[in-house]
Amino acid sequence: MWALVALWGAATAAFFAQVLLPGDRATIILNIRAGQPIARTPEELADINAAYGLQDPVLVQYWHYLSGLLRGDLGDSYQQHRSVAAIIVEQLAPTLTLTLTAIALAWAIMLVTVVLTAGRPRAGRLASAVEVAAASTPHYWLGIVLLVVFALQLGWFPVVGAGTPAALVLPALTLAVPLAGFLGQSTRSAFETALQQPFVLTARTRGASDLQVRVRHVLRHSLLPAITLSGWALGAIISGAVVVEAVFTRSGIGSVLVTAVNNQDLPIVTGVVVLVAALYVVANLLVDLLHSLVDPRLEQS
Amino acid sequence: MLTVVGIALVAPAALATHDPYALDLGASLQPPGGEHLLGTDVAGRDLWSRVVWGARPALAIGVGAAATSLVLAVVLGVLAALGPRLVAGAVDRVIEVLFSFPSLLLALLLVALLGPSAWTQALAVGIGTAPGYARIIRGQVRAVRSAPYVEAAVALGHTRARILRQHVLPNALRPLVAIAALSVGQSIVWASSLSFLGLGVAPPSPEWGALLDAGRAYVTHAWWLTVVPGVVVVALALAATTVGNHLQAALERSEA
Amino acid sequence: GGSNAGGATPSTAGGASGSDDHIVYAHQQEPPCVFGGWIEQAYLSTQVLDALVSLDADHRVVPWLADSWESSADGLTWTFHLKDGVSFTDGSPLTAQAVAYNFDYWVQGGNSTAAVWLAGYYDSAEAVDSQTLRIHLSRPYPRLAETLTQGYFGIQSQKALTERTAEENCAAPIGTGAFVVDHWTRGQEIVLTRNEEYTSPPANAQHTGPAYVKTLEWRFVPDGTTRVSSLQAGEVDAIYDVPAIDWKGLGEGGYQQLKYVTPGRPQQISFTTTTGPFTDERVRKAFAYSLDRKSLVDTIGRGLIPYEGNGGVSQTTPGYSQEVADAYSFDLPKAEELLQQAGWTGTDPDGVRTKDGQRLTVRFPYATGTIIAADGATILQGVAEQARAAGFDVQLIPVPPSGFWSGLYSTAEERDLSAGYWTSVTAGILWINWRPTTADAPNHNNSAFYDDPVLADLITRANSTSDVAAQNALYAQAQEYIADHALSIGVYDRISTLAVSPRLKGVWQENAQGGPVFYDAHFTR
Amino acid sequence: MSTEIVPVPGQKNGRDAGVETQEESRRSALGQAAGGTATRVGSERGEAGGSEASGRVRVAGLSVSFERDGVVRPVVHDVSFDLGRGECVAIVGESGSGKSVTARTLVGLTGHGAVVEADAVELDGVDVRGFSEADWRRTRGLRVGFVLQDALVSLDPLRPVGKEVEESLRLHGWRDRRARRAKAVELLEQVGVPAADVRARQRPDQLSGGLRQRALIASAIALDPDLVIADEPTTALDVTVQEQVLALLDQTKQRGVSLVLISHDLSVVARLADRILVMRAGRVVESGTTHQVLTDPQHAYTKALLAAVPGEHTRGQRLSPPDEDGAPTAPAPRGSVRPVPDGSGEVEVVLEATGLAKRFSLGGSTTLTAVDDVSFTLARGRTLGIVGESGSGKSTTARLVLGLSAPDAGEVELLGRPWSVLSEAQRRPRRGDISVVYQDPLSSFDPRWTVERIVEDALPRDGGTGRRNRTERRQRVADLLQAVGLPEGTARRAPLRLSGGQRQRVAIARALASEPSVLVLDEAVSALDVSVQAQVLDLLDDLQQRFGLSYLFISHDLGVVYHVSDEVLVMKDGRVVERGTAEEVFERPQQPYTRQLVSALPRLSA
Ligand SMILES: Nc1ncnc2c1ncn2[C@@H]1O[C@H](COP(=O)(O)OP(=O)(O)OP(=O)(O)O)[C@@H](O)[C@H]1O
Ligand SMILES: Nc1ncnc2c1ncn2[C@@H]1O[C@H](COP(=O)(O)OP(=O)(O)OP(=O)(O)O)[C@@H](O)[C@H]1O
Ligand SMILES: [Mg+2]
Ligand SMILES: [Mg+2]
Repeated sequence: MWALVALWGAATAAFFAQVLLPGDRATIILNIRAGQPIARTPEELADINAAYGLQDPVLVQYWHYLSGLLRGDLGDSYQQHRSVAAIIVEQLAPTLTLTLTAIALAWAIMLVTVVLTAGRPRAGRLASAVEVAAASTPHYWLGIVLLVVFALQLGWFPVVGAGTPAALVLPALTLAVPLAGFLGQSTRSAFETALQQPFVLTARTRGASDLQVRVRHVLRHSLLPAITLSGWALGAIISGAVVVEAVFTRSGIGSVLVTAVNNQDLPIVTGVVVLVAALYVVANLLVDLLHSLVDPRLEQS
Repeated sequence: MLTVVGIALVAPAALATHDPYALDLGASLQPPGGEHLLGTDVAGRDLWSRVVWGARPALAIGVGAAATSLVLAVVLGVLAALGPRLVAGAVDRVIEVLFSFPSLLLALLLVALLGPSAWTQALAVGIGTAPGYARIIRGQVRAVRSAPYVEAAVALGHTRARILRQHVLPNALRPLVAIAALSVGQSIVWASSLSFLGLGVAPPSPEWGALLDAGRAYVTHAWWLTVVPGVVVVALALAATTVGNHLQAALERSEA
Repeated sequence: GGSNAGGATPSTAGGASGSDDHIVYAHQQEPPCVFGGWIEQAYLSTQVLDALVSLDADHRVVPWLADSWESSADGLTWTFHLKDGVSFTDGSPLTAQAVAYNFDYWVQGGNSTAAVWLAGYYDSAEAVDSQTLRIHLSRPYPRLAETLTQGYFGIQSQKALTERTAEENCAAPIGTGAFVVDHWTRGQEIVLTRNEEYTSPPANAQHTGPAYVKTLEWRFVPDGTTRVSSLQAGEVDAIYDVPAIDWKGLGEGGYQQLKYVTPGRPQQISFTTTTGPFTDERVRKAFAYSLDRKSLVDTIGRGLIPYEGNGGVSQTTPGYSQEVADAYSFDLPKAEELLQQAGWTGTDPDGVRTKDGQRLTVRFPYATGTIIAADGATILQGVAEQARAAGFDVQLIPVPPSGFWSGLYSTAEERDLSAGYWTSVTAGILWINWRPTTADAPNHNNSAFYDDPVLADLITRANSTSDVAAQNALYAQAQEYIADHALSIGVYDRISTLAVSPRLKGVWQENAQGGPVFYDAHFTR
Repeated sequence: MSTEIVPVPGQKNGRDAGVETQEESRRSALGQAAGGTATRVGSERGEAGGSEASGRVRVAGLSVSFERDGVVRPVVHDVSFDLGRGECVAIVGESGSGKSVTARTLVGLTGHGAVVEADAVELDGVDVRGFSEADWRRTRGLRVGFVLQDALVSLDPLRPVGKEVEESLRLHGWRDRRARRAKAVELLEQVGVPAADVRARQRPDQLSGGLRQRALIASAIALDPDLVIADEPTTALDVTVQEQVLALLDQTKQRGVSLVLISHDLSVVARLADRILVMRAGRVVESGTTHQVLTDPQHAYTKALLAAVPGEHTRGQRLSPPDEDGAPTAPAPRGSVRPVPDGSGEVEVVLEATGLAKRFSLGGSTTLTAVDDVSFTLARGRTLGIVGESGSGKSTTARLVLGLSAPDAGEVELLGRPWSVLSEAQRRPRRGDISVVYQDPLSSFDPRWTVERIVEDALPRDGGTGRRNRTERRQRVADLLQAVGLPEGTARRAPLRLSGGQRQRVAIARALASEPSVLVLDEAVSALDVSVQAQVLDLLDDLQQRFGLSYLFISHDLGVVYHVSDEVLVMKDGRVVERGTAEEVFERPQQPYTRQLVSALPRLSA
């Protein structure tokens, strides 16, 4: 239920934010089609206004938009002459692939470092500092550095090689490293708390080794914050993806969004917002599911 | 590190060796060393001096964004946790909607509305990061609200307002100090991402994000233009985070 | 860089894709449609659509879909004789009827840029017979043929235009061209395949028959460094828009370099003449004198970007005046003197000149990411910095694309300076940029807001003069007029550059707008 | 033999290279020892020994200190003891005396930063001082079972208890999952877990404390070790459950397993131990057979410890020696019937509950009746004890009485006037008449506040806020702190830095600040050590005498309730199952449930 409210809220916010933007939308549509930023005469604009109903009162436009949304119709792009749904469906796959790979990579990095270093005085402090640094690294900077070092200088990965798995490595790593820093930070503190728990000692008295205890007992107790964060990360894909897609010249929702905002292609913008809101809903469901899998106690409450 | 930043903020002229804006067309793209400590950009401007002068706008954005974000977060978080049922419910939804709204889109829209500037950046980053903090604060307030010491205060016969003022708010907002420091660092990182997308401060301002963006075109020829501002941004974010952690630890110790 | 210079490694049999039939080309910007009024679209259209005529390297109009053409004595009627036996790729034949339909389609909203070029001249088009097209003009337009060589005038199948959806015509217009749009992966690439039945290359092409390569992968790689790197890594065979900083290195690395200086309006700065400090001609001149434009452009342009002093047209435009280009060379004392004369006598603590307590602040909005690229932005920063020495406080205002397209900062009240270019095959661009605004026809392209009958008269007369030398003389006079009144000063020329792998031969730039042509391209062993 | 360092797992204590070589030789000695489940190392094989052949455990001159940030803090000094097969040695002593540290050292898990020195630490004659981590892993669980303190949190809360029991098996070579599972269920049955196959699939939070403790024991004895170390196996358990656990350990002992039993409560270990070690501040102050120690304690500390156990025999007596902790010297021992300070001889009812009921919704339509038709009266200057097992509704009753939650039925009257029916605003001015002390004082204090602020906050508000008023209030706080026997400097300290007993005193001072008539004490002494508990109970008694307070005293500890109460309510499943004077209830219980409870009451006897 709240999911629907969130969807509606996000869509509405996006719609009105766009409507508030300066400039006449019909003019913009024409200007972009012509590549010249100039004022237009009413005759020039009449066709466009009629085609997209831009002269209707805002509330009427909003109503059209909402009722379209209810029918699952996100409208047509002003510039691409295509349905927004088609554009999104087409661009979602590369972005999702990127994000999911990045989350998986981040988890792998985080798990290894946390399990091996948490609670150890020197290694732990060092790893923690590295995590903070990683978490504070801007995506695009990391991306550029990775691109220059591994693609340009060393030539290990393709520079643009769209679509190939090898081309996914650097972009995913770019998103993964800061995320791993975040995940590591929150997991580490939970991990260290869990390490202090009496049941850890119990396991040790049974003859479990330190590593066994860390992997089999402690880890599970420290996963909840990281899962929550990952849910957020899944939803926050757009912001990260925009940058990474720009640096690595990948297609995807991020670049579609930037172009659409630049072009004031309202149907696309609102469509993407609805999509992201929907992703959040899905991510939240997944997070809840994982939470109760990791901590069955949560299921009852 | 912090002293250098401090000086750069108060008296950049003391640290800078050159005018950060002065062109020196004869000294285009000089590598670090010699007259130019950290090299020059394509127009021959001294990078070190630009980085020094850039600390002010960069930090202004960081602090401005952190302040915006925290004020918003406190208002939303406290309302969502303590407001009358209807209000709390509504604010709760607002937080979730904001949270699910792509923050970058928000920034794009704000920039489109207000034009690119330091203020826009601070506002965009502030609003973008507020929902996350609002959630933390909401959780804190809720946790504190049901803490045994709050019940103890009820049992002592204190009024709601007094309990709120004496116990709930101070304790719930205590982690804010640390969060604030963290958020300054994160905001700078965020803001520099916006600059990268061309939504930043107007050039020729030496704001760090803008420097980074400008250096990108020369990354294979003049690495220093990318590496230096990048390292500076990371270092400052790191410093802010470390300060935040220490503050938090100090707070906890003062309790213990 | 340049490690892969000297050609492909043995494992690479052909192009970047590893095949001899496949070219991978990295372009900078992705347009919303293949056909349209933006130059990015013209570049793409040229691969898919043939135009009536083409421009050769000597700036002569040569046959393409039209074998020959002539204009009537009064200049009001143009007749084009179309090639025989040409078919659109949807099977429908190329007829005069179809071409006439295209003309009407353009002016009725199908292509707003084409419409701008024809506006005021075009009256109607008729098919005399199946292969003879007649265009009726309302006024003489001696340079019509040159104009029609631009990519905006690619001929599409009438059948496709009338029967298919806007979406289909946007993504894959149907022409008679050497390539056909196979598919478009948005955000990534457009894949074009060879038109096996191709019979209508322009007269300035190097061969006849179908193109040499089977497929052309037109990738979109916005970042310059990435484009260069992918070329060096052998991932692509050719790139567009080489960053100035990389130009020299690529040349030394053995890559073929193609550079085309676009005719038309150069990247120039126009003064707002109706309001603000630049209403005073002396202040405009002072600004011009305060700048050392040449060293700025030479340094930042790294020898690739040509300095352009002429604010009217670029050096490759017919009728270009070198004299105008040489005016206003850097002279700071003169600038200061002029400002003094204009009453800007005071100086505030920041070194900004004042007059009656008012600072000499000028607003300079420019469109980031669209009209002004990274190099351009740096040059503008240099301009601002140089003008500061004379006491100008230049406030650069980057305008994001959404604001730019919506016409933000487009009025005289909002700006004192503006920058921009406009590609054109003829100096006729002057008419578009300087035509005065009239009550029934406002000219929003007049970026200096300068309505002057003398200048307008010069340009109109030039436009209607069919003798080329006489026409060019009139155009030169117009440029001088612009310079004399310091209405606009040139900064640098817009260029179109290509870097091509040493193994890929036969790539050339068409001469109307500098777009790459892959019809003759082929790999060598 | 010179003292050496026993390597502590988790940190390599490579102080000298000698340790390494030592380790090598130990490993080879233990190679045989840990060879397989079937072979056990007899003492005769213990090459490194030089010990008595029959000894299961030999500890001699054990000292442990902890090093942190360069500061070395000794916590155990020169502890020595021997333990034979099938024997039980009990280590008793107050909190922090080093019992757990000693026990953990026996399995090489002393802790981070521990420096262990000993003349001998032998298990079955094998010197463990040079054990490598691998040696230890083969020892733990297999040869030594360990039941940790804090039974309630010593099982992984996210895993079914069956899995926890299985883990012991898995770690020691049981590869077959099915066999492991079957064995785990069998073990749970063995320790008396009913419906073991169902329980095995449940997580600790779904089990009662007693079941959790048993599961923990099951995992400790899974591989039939020769030695079981049980650290406080019965704290936080209801008496009945405590009795069952002790019986279980007794069975284990009967099977020939040696037992190290740790407790702070002499009465608990009395049942099982053959010998008792009394520790204080890291040293053994007294040791001997159980009989010796209980009947003829030599050391003053042992005597005090014995005296501090509340129960039947202590009624009307002080529990703690008068000089402890600066507590005010007690009045003379009092008689079993207390004087009513009123003096009129008439009983004044200060608190009356009639037909209280409280239901909780458990989600959906299921409700839980936590309190059901509870009625009682409390007279001025008297103590009403409420006992009952966990979850019987004691705390819920307390909250109803305090007006912190509204009853679904019934009514509470305070000082003869309606109380529970009032609105919170109406109640507020009268809240000073009743106050509360909880089990965990710390969480009931605002963490930012000093003791002074905490107590001052509870003082009744009176008009002016001038400076004079301020100093007066300060003085009042100082008086209160003094009244509860807190040393002078306490006022400015943060509660976190106080000991448990001191904290509880602060809580009591705060409760007294409003000069209440009724004090509700919900498990107010349950978290305290016997000796500290004794002090607090004495203090409460003093205060009652001085101020004529009435106590509603809630505890699951029968001994404590017996000690303090004039009248007693026994609760079960939200209902009062028995009521009467303390003597009636404890000496002549009528209900079977009460009888069962009382029979489990530990008594001091050898
Ligand atoms: N890992 C450790 N690091 C530092 N000090 C410790 C550590 N473990 C125990 N101590 C200290 O050693 C002393 C003895 O602790 P121990 O746990 O043995 O007490 P105990 O007798 O078991 O008390 P209790 O009855 O409260 O369990 C205490 O002062 C304690 O603070
Ligand atoms: N707020 C609540 N919501 C739901 N159930 C509750 C709530 N408070 C108490 N209960 C339930 O009511 C019953 C009685 O709880 P109560 O805390 O009064 O028991 P108790 O006798 O104090 O037990 P203990 O000795 O463990 O403290 C328990 O089953 C408990 O789970
Ligand atoms: Mg202990
Ligand atoms: Mg309770």
